[in-house]
Amino acid sequence: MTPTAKRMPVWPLYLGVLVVYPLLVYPERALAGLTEISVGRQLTYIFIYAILALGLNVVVGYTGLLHLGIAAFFGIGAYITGILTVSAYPFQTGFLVALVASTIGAAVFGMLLGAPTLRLRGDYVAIVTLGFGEVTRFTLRNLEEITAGTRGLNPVPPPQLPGFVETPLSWLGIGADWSLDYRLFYYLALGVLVAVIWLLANVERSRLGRAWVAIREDELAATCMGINAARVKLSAFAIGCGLAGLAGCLYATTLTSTAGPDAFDFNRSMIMLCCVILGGLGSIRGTLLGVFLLVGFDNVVAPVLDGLIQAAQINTSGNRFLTFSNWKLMIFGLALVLMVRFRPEGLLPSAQIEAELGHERKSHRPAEAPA
Amino acid sequence: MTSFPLLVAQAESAEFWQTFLQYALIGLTNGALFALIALGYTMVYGIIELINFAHGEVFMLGAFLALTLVLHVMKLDEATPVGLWVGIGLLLLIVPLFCAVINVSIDWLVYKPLRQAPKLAPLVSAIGVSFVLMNVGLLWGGAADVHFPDFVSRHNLLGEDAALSFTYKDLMVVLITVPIMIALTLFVQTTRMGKAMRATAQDPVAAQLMGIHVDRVIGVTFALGGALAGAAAVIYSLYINTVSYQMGFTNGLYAFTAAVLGGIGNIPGAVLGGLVIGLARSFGSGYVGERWTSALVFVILIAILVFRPSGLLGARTREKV
Amino acid sequence: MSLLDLDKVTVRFGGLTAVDQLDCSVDERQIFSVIGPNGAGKTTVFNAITGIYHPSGGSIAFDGRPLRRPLTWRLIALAAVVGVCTGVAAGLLAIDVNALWRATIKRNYLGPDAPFSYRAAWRDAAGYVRGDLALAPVRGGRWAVRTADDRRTLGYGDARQEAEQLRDRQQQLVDAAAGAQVVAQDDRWQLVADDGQRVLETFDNEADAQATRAQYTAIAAAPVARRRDALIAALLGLVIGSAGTWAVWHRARRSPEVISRAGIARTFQNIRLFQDMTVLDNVLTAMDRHLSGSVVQMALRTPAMRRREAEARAHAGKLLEFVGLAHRETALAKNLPYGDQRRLEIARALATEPKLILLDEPAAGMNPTESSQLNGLIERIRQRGLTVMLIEHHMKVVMGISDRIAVLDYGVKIAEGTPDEVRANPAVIEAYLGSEEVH
Amino acid sequence: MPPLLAVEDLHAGYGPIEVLHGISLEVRPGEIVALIGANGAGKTSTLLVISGCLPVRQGRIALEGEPIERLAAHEIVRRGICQSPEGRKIFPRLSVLENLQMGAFTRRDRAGIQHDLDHAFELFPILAERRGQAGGTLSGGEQQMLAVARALMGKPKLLLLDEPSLGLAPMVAMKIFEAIRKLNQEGMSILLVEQAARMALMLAERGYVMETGRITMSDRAETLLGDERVQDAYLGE
Repeated sequence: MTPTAKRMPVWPLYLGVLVVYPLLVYPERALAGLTEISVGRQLTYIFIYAILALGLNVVVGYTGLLHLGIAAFFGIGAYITGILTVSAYPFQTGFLVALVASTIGAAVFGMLLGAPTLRLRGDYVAIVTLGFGEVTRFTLRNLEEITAGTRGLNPVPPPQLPGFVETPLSWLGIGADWSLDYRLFYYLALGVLVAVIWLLANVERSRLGRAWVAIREDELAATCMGINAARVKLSAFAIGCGLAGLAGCLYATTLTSTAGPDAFDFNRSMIMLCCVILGGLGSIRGTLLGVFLLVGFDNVVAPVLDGLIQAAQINTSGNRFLTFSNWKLMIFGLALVLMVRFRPEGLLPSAQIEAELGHERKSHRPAEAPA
Repeated sequence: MTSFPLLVAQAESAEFWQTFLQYALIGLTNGALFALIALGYTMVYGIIELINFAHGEVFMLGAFLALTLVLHVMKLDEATPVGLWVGIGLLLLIVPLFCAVINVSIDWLVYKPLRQAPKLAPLVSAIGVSFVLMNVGLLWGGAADVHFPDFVSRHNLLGEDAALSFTYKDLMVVLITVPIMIALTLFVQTTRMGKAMRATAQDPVAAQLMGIHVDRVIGVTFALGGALAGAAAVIYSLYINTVSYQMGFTNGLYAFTAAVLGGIGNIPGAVLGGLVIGLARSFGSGYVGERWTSALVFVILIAILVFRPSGLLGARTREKV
Repeated sequence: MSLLDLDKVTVRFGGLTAVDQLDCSVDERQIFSVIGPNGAGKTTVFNAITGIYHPSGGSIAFDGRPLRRPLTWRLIALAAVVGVCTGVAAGLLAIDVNALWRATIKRNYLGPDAPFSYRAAWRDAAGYVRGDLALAPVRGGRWAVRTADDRRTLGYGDARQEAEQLRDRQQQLVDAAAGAQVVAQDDRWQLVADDGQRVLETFDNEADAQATRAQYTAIAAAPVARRRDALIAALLGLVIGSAGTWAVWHRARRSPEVISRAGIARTFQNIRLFQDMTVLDNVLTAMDRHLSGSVVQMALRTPAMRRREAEARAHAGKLLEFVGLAHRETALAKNLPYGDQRRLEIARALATEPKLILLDEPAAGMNPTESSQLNGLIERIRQRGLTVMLIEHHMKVVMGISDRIAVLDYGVKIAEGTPDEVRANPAVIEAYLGSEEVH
Repeated sequence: MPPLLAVEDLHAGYGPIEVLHGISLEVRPGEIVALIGANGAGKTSTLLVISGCLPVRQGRIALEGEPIERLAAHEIVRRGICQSPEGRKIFPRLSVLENLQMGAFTRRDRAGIQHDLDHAFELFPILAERRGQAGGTLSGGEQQMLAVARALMGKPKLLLLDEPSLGLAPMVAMKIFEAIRKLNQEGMSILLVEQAARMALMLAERGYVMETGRITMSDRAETLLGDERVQDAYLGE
C-alpha cells in the first residue's frame, strides 16, 4: 500500500485559495479585459452545482441507482424558495426558513419518486426518474398561477445578514449589499458546500454509507445480511434529492429568480451525471473535480471562447458552426464516451479504491464463474 | 320523470362515442409511430441489455436527412405529383439505410468495446453518443424548429363533413407502419437471421455454441433498429411537418417509455406499448387537457411498473444465485 | 429441539420442479449437511429458506413460527398515508390547483403593504370548492365579480361595497337559476325562482331570459362537475396509492432481509461479497441492524456515534480474527484469494449474529489444507452456539463434521441420517456413482 | 494418426481469478473420453475454453493438428466442435424444432439437415412429439435430450457433453447415456464431463480426473473405475 495516510492533506490549500480569492481585486480585473464574465460570480454557481452533484452522487455513486432526473429536484428547491420568499406572495418567510423548506420539500418529493422504483431493475429506475424529471418540468410550466409559467418567480430577495456577520465583512471590504457584491453569495455558497461535504463524508463512513455501497455492490447479498433495501434506497433518494433542493434554494437566491422551468430540464440532469461519472462515481473529491471541470467549462471557458471569437471578428455573419457554444454538447458527449472507454473509474475514484490499487488500472469485475 | 335522465344519457352517449372513437383513431395512428421507434429500443435491449439512448437521436438525424433531401437534393414540390411520390418512395429507402448505417457504426465504435464492461458503462456511453448526435443535429438544422413541406393532404377520407376524421395523412401512417411491422415479425419469426436474433437474445452463450456469429447478429439488430427509426423519421416528418434537433429526445422518450411499458426486450410488447402510449396521449389531451398529457403518460408508466415490474408483456426474471 | 422445520416444501420454476415435497428438520446446535449431485436442488433449498425464492408449496418454520414480515399497523398507516397523499394530489389537480391558488392567495394578497389574512384565504378556498362567486381586484381600483374558476366575469363594481352587493345578487341568480322559470308578464319576461314568487330578473325579450337562465345554470353546474371529477380523481388516487403500497409490501413479505433479521445468515455458492468494499467494511455492513443511531447523528458524527462505531469495529475485528483474516482488514474484498473470500463470507454472515448459518459449498475452490482448516472453523462456529446447515461436495468435510446428512437427488430427499447411515445407503451410492446397470 | 483434439498446458480464468492452471488432454478419433471431478474443479470451464466462449490465457488447443485457440466461438463450431452446455441452455422461447434448427445454424445443406433432424427424432422420439412446443415448457429430461440433439444437428467431428445427466432421474439419465453410446458406435468422438462418475467411466474408453483446475489422474476408464482414489473423491472413504 502507498503511504497515503502520511501525506499532508491538500484540501486546506484549495479551500484557502477559494476563501482568499474574492478578497484579491487583481484577478477579476485582469480577466475583465478578456471577458465580461466574473470568475468569482461563476465560482458561486460552481459551488451550488457542486452541492447538486454531491446529492446526485449519493443516489448514483453510492447507491448505484441511475437517477436521470436530479434537475427536477433542483427546480423543486428553487421554486419552493421562490414561492416562500418573493414579494408577489404573502409568505415571505425569509431565507433560512426557505432553505429548510426547500431541502425537506425536495427530500419528500424524492421519497415519493423513490417509492415506486424500489422493486424495479436498474434500467427501469432510469426511465422512471427521467420521466419524473420531465413531468416536474411540465408541471412547473403548467401551474402558471403558482409558478408564473415560463417566466419564473422573481425577484427572490437576498438573505438578511445578522449584525455580527455584517461587521467583520465590512472590515474585509465587502459591502453588505447583496445586489452589488457577489462575494456575499460566494461565501454563503462556499460555506454551505463545505458543510455539506463534511456531513456527507461523515455519513459515508457510517452505517448508512456502508449500506448504500452494499446495495450498489450486491443488492441481494445486502438484503441477505439484514439490510432493509427499501429503507436504504429511500434514504438515498431523500438525502440526494434533499441536497438538490438545498442547491436549488441557493441557486434561486443567488440568481434572484427561480429561472424558468426549462432551466431544470434533462440536459441539466445529464451534465450533473457527467460530472459525477467524470470525477468518479461514489467519490466526493471526484465529484467536486468533475463539477469544476465540466461546469467550469460550461460557465466560464465556453463563454470566454465565444467572446474571443466575437472579438476577433471571425464570425461576423453569425455562422452557427463558428459559435463555440454550439459545440458544447459534442464536447460533453465525447468526454463521456472517451471517459467510459479509457478510464471507467473516473478521474478521482473513491479514496478507498485508489489506496488499494495504487495506480494500477482497475479491471472489470469478473464474469460470474460457472459452478 | 324516469325517462328523462336516460334520454340525456343517450344523447350524450352518441356524441361521447363519436369523440371517443376520434381520439382512439388519433391515438392508434400516433401510437403506431411510437411503436416503430420503440421497436428499435426493444430489439437492441433484448439482445445486449442496453438502453440505446442514442436511438432517438438517430431518428432525429433521419428526419434532417429527409428534409435536406426534399429541399436541396430532390427539390420535391406538390406541382409534380408523380415525382413527389417517387421522391417519397426514395426517401423511404435512403433514410432508413442512412439511419441503419449510423446505428451500426455507433455499435461498432462505441458499444462493442464495452461488451464485457459493467452495465452502467455502455449506458453512459449511449448518453454521450446521444449528446454528440444531438449536437450534429443542432449544427445541421439550427436551433429553431424547421418546417417540413406539407405534401400529404389533410383531406378527410370519410367525407368532408363526416363526424369522424381519417385523413390521407393517417392513412399514410397506417399504410407504411403496418406492413413494416408485419415484415419485421415475419423476418424475426421465419428467417435464419431472425431466429438467430431471437436465439441470441434468449441465451448469447448458447447461441455462440450453435455457431452463431453473435457480433454480426448484434450488428443486424442495430441495423434493423436504425432502419425502423429512419422509416419512422420519414413518416413523422410527413405527418407532423416540423423537424427540430430536440425531436429525438422527446419522441425517443415516449418510444422508450412504450418499450418499457410493453416489457423491454419484447417485440410485440413494444408495439402494444406504443399503442397504449399513443392512446394515453390522445385521450389525455382530449379528456384531461393538452398540457397534462406528458405527465399522464408517465403516471401511467409508474402505475403499471408498480404493479407489473417487468412491463405488460415482459417475463419475470428469476435472480441467479 | 428443532430450530428449522421444512414441511413439504416445493419449488417450481415454470414447468420444472426443482425441489419436490421436501421435509426436513434441523435441531439446535447441529451440523446438518445437504448433499447430492449437481442440479439436485440443494441451493434452491437454501434460496427458499432465505427468502430469495418463494416456495410454490409447503411451509418453512424457524424457531416454531413461519418467517414473514408481519402485517403491522405501521404498514396500514403507511398505505393510508400514501393513499391519502396521492388522493389529495390527484384531487387537487382535478379541481385545478392553479385556479384554487388564484382564488385563495392572489385574490387575498394585495401587495406587501396590505395585510394577508389566512382566514380569508381559507374562506375563499372553501368558497372555490363550493363554487361561490368571488370578487377580484382589477385595474383602476375596481372590483370584478367572477365565477369561482375565474373563467367568466359577471360584472364590475367601482367600490368594494358596490361589488359585494352585485356579487350577492348574482349569487342568488346562480343558486336559483336551475329551478327558475321564464314567465311572460306585461310584454316583458321575468325569471322567477322555483318557489314561483321571487322575481330574479326582468328581460325585454324571451330569448335573453332563456339565455341568461341557461348561462346561470351552467355557472351553477360547473363547480358540481368539478367537484365530482375531483372526488373521482381523489378516490382513484387513494385506491392506487394504497394498493401500490400494499403491492410493494406484499411482494417483499418474505424478503431475505426479514429472514436475516429473524436469525438466519448465509453464504453463497458463487461468492457474493461487496467486491469494492474493504474486508472490514464487508463485516461492518452485516452488523447494520445492530448499530443504532439516526441520520442526524451519523451526519454529525456525534461522540456517541463514534463510540458505537469503534465498538463495532472492534467486534468486526474479532470476527475477522475468528476466521483468520485479521491481517487483511483494509484490503478490498475482490483482491483476496478465493479461499479467503469464502472465509470472509462466513465472517460476514456471523456478523449478523444469527442462530442458524447456511453455508453453500464453503470448501469449493479451496485446496486440501484450506478445506481441512475449514472443518475446524465450522466446528468452532458450532461451539459459539450456532446451528450450521451445510451444502458441500467435499466428502471429507461433510463426513467428518456432520451430525446429520440429508441427500437430495433431482429435488427429492432420498436419504437422511447420520454419516454412517448415509454412507451405507445403496440409494445414495447409486445417485453418486450412477447405477451399475448401464447396459 | 494425430489426435482429434489436443489440449496442451491450458490456462484460463474469470477476471482476476485463474481457474485452469495448465490442463492437458486429448481425444482420439472415435473414442469417448470422460472428464470427471468435483464441483468447481474446472470441468465446465475447460469445455467453455475449448468451444471458444472463454478466452485462452496461455496454452494450445488443436483440432486435427490445426490450432484453434485464437478462433471465435462460431468459427470453432464451423470446424466441427459442438457442445451441449451445462444447464442445457436451450432457447426457452423457441420451439423444439427451432432449437434444433439453431443447432444446424452453420450448415446450408437442406437435405442433410432434414436427414439429421429425422435422425435426432429417431434417437429421441419424445422430441418429435413436442416439436412445436416452446423449449422452456419441456421437462428437465426432455430439455437435456433437446440439448444433446441440438448439438448433434451441427454434425460435429467432436461432441462436447457437459453433465448430460444433471438433475435427471436415473431412468432418464440412462436413456441419455444409451443415446451417447449409440452415437459413439456410429463413429462420433465424444468428450464427456460428468459428476456421475461411474456411469461416465463405464461408457468411456479413457478418463481424466480433475481437481481444482488441474488434471490429477488420467488412465483407461476401467483402471480408473477400480482406483480407490477415485472412489475417495466421491464418497470420502
